[in-house]
Amino acid sequence: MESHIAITTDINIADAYQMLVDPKSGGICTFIGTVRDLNNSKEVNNLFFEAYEKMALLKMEVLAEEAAQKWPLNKIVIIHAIGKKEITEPVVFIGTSSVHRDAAFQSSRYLIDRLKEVVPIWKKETYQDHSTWINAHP
Amino acid sequence: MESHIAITTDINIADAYQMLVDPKSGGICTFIGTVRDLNNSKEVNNLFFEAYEKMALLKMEVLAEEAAQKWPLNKIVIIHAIGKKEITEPVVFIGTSSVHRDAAFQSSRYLIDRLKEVVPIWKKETYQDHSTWINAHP
Amino acid sequence: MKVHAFGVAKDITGAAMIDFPMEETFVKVKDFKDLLYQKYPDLINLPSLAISVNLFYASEETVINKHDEVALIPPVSGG
Amino acid sequence: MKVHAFGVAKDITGAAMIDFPMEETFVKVKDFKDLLYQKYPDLINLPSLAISVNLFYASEETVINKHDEVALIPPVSGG
Repeated sequence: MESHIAITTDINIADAYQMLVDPKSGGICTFIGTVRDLNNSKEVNNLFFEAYEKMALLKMEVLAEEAAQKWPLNKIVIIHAIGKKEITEPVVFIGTSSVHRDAAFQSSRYLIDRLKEVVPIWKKETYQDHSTWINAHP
Repeated sequence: MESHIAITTDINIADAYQMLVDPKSGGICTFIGTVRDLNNSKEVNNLFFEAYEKMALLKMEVLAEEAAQKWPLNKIVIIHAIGKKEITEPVVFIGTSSVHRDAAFQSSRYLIDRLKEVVPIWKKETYQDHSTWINAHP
Repeated sequence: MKVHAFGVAKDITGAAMIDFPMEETFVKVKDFKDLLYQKYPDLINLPSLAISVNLFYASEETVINKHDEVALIPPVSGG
Repeated sequence: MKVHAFGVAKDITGAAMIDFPMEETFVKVKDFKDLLYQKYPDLINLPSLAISVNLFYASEETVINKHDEVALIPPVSGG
């Protein structure tokens, strides 16, 4: 299993996809989190992400290893963006490739769920007139 | 809900992704089927796909409508390749965008499962010394 | 009647479009398949053979007329 | 002891890196948090505040020394 883990200011989807391509894989599942214009009925202007980079990268490595133990995966990509992100921009890219699609779907779902729970990254939402850090997990 | 349904000789992943981007969506799930080097322990040289195009496009439209009735989706992309496809090339691209990731994951999984069951497209596998049409569903 | 054939069914019939002789104006799918199997016995060996009529999967009882768009659909394997 | 602070915890402490006065060489996480809450009472209002020690989430009983890399981890919200 090969994994590519990164924290970056801009996520390039085509590049991230290329890192999942694998001659032994028949299925690639990706999940991309994007900035949406509305959260809890409030109009969002933009998001700002901050990470405890060293620890976040370590946690993401550990999650990739956990996923590789649970499913037969060939490639794993986990990339999170930091900094200011506008509506529709990607903030997180999760991808897995495997021989069959079951493993690819299940592991991608697992990775995004776990990332949201444990990886030390914080989101600040900016609305028309103010901004606030989001407390999501726990 | 907007859908983009196509049968094409080459799938461009970045273009397909762009068609899923949506200001109301926080999650985009994609599944890409790729040619792998081994099937049932046989070394595959390449695949060849043939479609009953008019009917395949109609079925894909119907599947997109079914998914949009089951889940709150903003964008749906279903693209299938035809012609000769080499190892690692994408043969099918499924993608959905939604406010939340649950709907995106579940609908992408539904669409690829149903596509494999009902859409009139046929795959011929070419090995070292011969080739054969694959009878998958039913 | 013009009949489209795909995948392995095309290999058996020898052409992507066959001109299938029909004496009646209307015929049920099950009777059409009987005639088809007489002319192309190898089709019987397929795990399944669906017939589409005007782009929809037909049942055995669906009635075809010679102006319909008919196709032979062996087991699909897309994706 | 140098302590990293992130997100809303950084807003409360006023800096990404605070120099936290420690008399003892070793301190348990729970005692460290008590001292922290005395100095920055607004931290008590957070839904949770985890402490990481050398890049791992620590328990209340984990012992910190002044050379460890310690960070204040308010509820995460990545993804």
